[in-house]
Amino acid sequence: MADLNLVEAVREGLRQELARDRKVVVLGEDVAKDGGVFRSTDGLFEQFGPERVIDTPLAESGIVGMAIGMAVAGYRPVAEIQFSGFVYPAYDQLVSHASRLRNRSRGLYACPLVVRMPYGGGIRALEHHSESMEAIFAHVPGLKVVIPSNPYDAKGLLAAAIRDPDPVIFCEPARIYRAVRMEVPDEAYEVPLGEAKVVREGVDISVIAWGALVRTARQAAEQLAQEGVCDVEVVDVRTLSPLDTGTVLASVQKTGRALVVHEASRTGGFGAEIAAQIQEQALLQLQAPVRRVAGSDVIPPLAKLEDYFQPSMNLLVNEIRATMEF
Amino acid sequence: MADLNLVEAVREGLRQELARDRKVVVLGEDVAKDGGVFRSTDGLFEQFGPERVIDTPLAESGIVGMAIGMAVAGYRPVAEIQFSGFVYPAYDQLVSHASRLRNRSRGLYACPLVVRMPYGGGIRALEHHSESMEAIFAHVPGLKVVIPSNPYDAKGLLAAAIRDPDPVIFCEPARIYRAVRMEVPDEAYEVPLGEAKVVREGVDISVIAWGALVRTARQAAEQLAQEGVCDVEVVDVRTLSPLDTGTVLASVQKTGRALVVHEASRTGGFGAEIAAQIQEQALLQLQAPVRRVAGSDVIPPLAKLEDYFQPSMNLLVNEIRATMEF
Amino acid sequence: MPVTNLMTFNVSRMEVMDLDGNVDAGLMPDLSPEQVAELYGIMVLTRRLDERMLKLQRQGRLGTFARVLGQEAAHIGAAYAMREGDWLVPAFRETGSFIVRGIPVERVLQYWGGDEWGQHFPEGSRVLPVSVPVGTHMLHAVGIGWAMKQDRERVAVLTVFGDGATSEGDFHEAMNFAAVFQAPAVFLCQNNHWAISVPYGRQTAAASIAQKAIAYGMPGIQVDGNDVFAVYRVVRDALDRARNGEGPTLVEAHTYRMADHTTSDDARKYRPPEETAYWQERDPLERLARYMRRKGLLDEAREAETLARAEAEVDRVVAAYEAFPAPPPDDLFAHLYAEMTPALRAQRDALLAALGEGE
Amino acid sequence: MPVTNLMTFNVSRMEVMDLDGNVDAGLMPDLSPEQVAELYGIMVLTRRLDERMLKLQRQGRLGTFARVLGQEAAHIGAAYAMREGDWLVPAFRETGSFIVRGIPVERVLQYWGGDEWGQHFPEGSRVLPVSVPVGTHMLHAVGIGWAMKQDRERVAVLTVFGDGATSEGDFHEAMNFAAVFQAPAVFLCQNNHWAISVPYGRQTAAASIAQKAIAYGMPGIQVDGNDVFAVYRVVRDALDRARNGEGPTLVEAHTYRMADHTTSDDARKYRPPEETAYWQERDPLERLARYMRRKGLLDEAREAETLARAEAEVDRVVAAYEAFPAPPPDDLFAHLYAEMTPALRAQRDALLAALGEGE
Ligand SMILES: Cc1ncc(C[n+]2csc(CCOP(=O)(O)OP(=O)(O)O)c2C)c(N)n1
Ligand SMILES: Cc1ncc(C[n+]2csc(CCOP(=O)(O)OP(=O)(O)O)c2C)c(N)n1
Ligand SMILES: [Mg+2]
Ligand SMILES: [Mg+2]
Repeated sequence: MADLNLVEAVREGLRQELARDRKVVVLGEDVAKDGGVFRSTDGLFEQFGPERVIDTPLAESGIVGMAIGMAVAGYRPVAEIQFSGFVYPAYDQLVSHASRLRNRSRGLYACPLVVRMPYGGGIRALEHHSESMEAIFAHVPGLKVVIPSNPYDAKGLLAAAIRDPDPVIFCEPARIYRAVRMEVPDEAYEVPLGEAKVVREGVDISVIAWGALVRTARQAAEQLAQEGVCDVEVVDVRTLSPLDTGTVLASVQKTGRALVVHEASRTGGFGAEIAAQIQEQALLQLQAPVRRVAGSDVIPPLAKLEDYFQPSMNLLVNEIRATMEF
Repeated sequence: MADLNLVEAVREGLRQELARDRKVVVLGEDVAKDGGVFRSTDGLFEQFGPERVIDTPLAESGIVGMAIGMAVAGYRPVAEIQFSGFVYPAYDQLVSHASRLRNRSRGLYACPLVVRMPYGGGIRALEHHSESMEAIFAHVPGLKVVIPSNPYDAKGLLAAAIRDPDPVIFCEPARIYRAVRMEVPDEAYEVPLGEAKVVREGVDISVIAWGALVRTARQAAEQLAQEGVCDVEVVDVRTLSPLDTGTVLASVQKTGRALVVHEASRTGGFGAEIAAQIQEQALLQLQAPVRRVAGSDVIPPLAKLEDYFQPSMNLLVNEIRATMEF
Repeated sequence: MPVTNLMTFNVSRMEVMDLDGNVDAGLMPDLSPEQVAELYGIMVLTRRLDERMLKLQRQGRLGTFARVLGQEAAHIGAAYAMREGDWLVPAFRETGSFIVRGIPVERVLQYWGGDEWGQHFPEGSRVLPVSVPVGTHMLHAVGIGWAMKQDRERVAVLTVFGDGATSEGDFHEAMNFAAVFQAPAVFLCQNNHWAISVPYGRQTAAASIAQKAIAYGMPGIQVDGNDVFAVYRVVRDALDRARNGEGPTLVEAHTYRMADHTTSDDARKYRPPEETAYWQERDPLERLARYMRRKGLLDEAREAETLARAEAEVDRVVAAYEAFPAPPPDDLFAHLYAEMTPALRAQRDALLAALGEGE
Repeated sequence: MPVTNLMTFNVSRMEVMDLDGNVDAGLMPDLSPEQVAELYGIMVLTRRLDERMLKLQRQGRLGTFARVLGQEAAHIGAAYAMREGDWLVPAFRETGSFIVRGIPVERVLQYWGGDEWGQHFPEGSRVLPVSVPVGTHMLHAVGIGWAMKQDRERVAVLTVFGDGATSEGDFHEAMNFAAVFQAPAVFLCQNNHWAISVPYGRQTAAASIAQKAIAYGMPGIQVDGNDVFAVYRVVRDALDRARNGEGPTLVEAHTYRMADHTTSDDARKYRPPEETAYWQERDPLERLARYMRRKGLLDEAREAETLARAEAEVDRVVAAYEAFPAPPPDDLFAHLYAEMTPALRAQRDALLAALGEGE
């Protein structure tokens, strides 16, 4: 066991997969000597050399498009996009090719590719460095979308993503890259894709979250417990696509109330999908509407306004109260 | 009044806007001499010349990026993307710039741009020619998203979109380009953005639809009326962003039941947003879950399987029955 | 100090065979009479197939497709230069290349007939499916090339695309990545002078596609794309260099789209007939036939025989195509992921149930 | 017939001033002593500002920003060549260009301090905001250029970007569109030899950025980017040509990023110190000072005075920056659309209510 933060867990995950399978390669902007702008690939270039840890020219479509070719030819590329706000140029390659090669060739070719990216706000960054656009990937048939909320899951989900035979978008919440440390097993392990997890049991209301906001949800739950308001169950979605509807529904059927939380802007965010599914399948058990606590429908702001943008613990507490009082 | 189909209505809308304002220009692949692959710009090149109706090189990011510059400099570019499946290369320009220039410059610059594209399936086309990805635009703060369902609205919404001071994604359902003719006023007029419309009044259930499926919804409503099953209200959303929540909610509050219909794949489709909003704001009036009738979570298939992909009138009828019987 | 010349670049063009079928002996590639006859046979078959497919399309028995009329030398000559183990990463106007690479021709029809199974090529064929989004697939060739190099396989990748494709950003990124990583890839542009209705001169202000290689520090060469020997020669040399670790090459095959863009298009709307007439004289098949006649490799009997063999093959192919069963509805769901997700399973079951009810 | 040379291209480089400040009289642009002094003043101010901003950043009084140390001649000389009515379409490493174009310097700090109001430039300044997504903004310059031409305004557009930016597909599309539409645009690449940790040689296999113009049928030229006269001269000529309807130009300014990539970066991790030493000798500011001393335009007193003026201005700017009020929370919602949507109004009201409660 080692005490790791999320960025170190990602790095360990990458290191072990690189060591395990020579077909695994890491590529992207500044991933080699520089070790990535968040240091998530630090030391890998020195250990595995320039054929396995590859600095590319500055072109995101190029990175993903080349990785698709590598994947078709039997490799397991792990492409890094430096910030999720720069993935859009690669969106076409992901939607038009990575997600489709298997279907297009009726199984002859596959695209076992991982696209990692720091994601979300909270780091007082420049414009375009704080984006939460998971919804635009979760809507694409043929892609998988994974967002870990802690170091243990990050390492295990990353291993599972790399070993998965299909393309996976792997969003790493930059806000909690270094925020928490956790005991993480030294050996390689998988946290299976497609499984949500109840990270705090409760009986009164289900808060459904992913990424950095799982931590916020747990904090809100603790506060409300201490105040004796209610006993919150927190579900960490972990994989948005394919979504583990079963775990989410089981929780809501138990508690009768649900709140979905995300940092992405509200309209058309993935919270809508979860809310829609809950009411579709558990309407009669619902004692209150499924509310969403989400980023506003605005451009993620620069530092001075950042705190007004993201769902805060206080807001979450208030919204849980409101749902309880409905 | 003239009897026009949708593609002719679009063309008339473009013609009148080009004539009204010299700052309006049309650009895209094959829009000039060829008049567009669906003939929606036919004759405009001959009438307005090569400075107003502009064939571009084959590059969608280039088309939109250049149009952004034109818009910043005071023009009203109407860019055509040949099929919505080819808009992804331009997604970055739309998300990172078109939607943001006003916010980024705190109102100094604006981006009055329209991006038109044939959209959706039903035309037995090649791969990538049948996409319904409105959700990836409706989730982007700073963009507007419009999808007409008939010739009258198409012309009026297009005029409103061109005159709008902000960027508008304008999706034209290719399936009904020539399917229906309708009396359309000769003169220019606007159908305001951001207003949904009840296109069939009913008391038992609200079917919420847009684009080609509005027609399917009306047909289903007529059939169910004839069979004496129920009296369906059909709401044509028309503008997905900004969404006219008021009209949708008023309808559902009246009927107590709702069904959202779209061709885009179900998971993360814009139907989720509408379903989520309905239950958030009208839970107590709901007599049944808000079901979604949507495309499957698959790649839009080639011709041989196309009919299995799209929500059919029969499926809609069955789902309305199921909701009524809940 | 002042203004110095940093660098000088030359762009050259190769032609081997003139309009009358005379060849330059020094440049003529080393092809046996059997190989020349085989090339000719494939070109004839491709053209016959193209014509028959048009008929089928007009009769509603085939979907929209992209004709290859006039471009046979370019994409067949190039594919013919490939070796075993090489990869082909096509666009959508390379029917003849598919034939050369051993793809069952009925599959090609199956695909254009609207059935994804038409792209389930034989295992090991190393041919990627048709790529409809213009300009996007060349990046895949770079990644595959990288992988082959990493695997120490002495093979190369041929990727084919049009003049319009060179305007897309992905073309640029592919060329740049290929050069930076010295990928064993050959970029073959079938410059057929049109991208639907947009003529070459509106696509780029560059006098040639070949010169675009200079931007990447990559060799670029133009070749008479209606001269099958020149195309074969240039592409073969480029593939050899790629295999030998000497990096990528851009080849511009100067050719012409004799037909409409696709069967949905009508080129009369935008294209001057004189142009087509000019290129008619440069017909690649006729030119090869002239060479063969000169060399005694073709006489009336052999010509008729080749044609008859092609017709018979086309008949067989069409019959095989029309005998393919329609794909089952649950095919929609089966190939998204290696393992079907719960949501897809539910959606499939709902569809099958609805279809069952409908019966 | 055989292999013919289609075309020959030359790529040249311009230098006007050597390391000691001697200039080539034939190439030296026509700048008055006052103009030279002004240029020098702006370069000194820019450098002082850069240093002070670094300090502020280290003290937590400013956010992450991109330093311009060593690149003053390139982006100041270029902006200085612009005329009234010309547009500037910058990337994010052009602080000096902003100063030249009259953007209030405190705005620049306000922006890097995390306030969008820093990009609300004075009406009519014709300067676009900083563009963070690398390589994307040059297309906007093409569109603006097209619009200026259409409006029959005799102005030009200068767009600035880095060597890394040339790898993005949008660079390619912008260059191609500019050449096809003969947009009055000048593409200035500040080739500072690094894109964060990626050196020029890994960014492209091309020996120069200038030669990339050949791909588009556009003139391209390399210039010593640490020679302010050469940059001024080349960009001025290119802008003149653009204004005169002679189309776009690619200018590669060969320069060097003397500092870390941004204040979040540590270049020691990846960069050999020798390289920095080499470029230190080529410092653009020192070089200009040498010229001025030679010409009697600069002595110790004037140097001290220039420095003092710059310091005073920086003090003023920092004070003005720190006096800016924080933007109000509802600013988040106010600038998405010309008219706020109902959803945004509701979200704003909810936020303001929650903040009110919090008080
Ligand atoms: C990204 C993209 N944009 C637009 C289209 C529509 N389209 C199909 S083929 C074509 C022209 C292609 O021209 P070129 O690359 O020269 O190939 P050719 O058709 O001449 O073989 C266009 C615009 C597409 N398939 N993909
Ligand atoms: C599309 C995109 N990808 C990645 C980044 C992250 N990033 C910021 S600057 C930079 C390097 C830019 O290099 P260059 O264009 O040479 O400009 P320089 O920083 O040297 O001035 C990178 C990778 C970005 N801002 N945008
Ligand atoms: Mg072409
Ligand atoms: Mg640089």
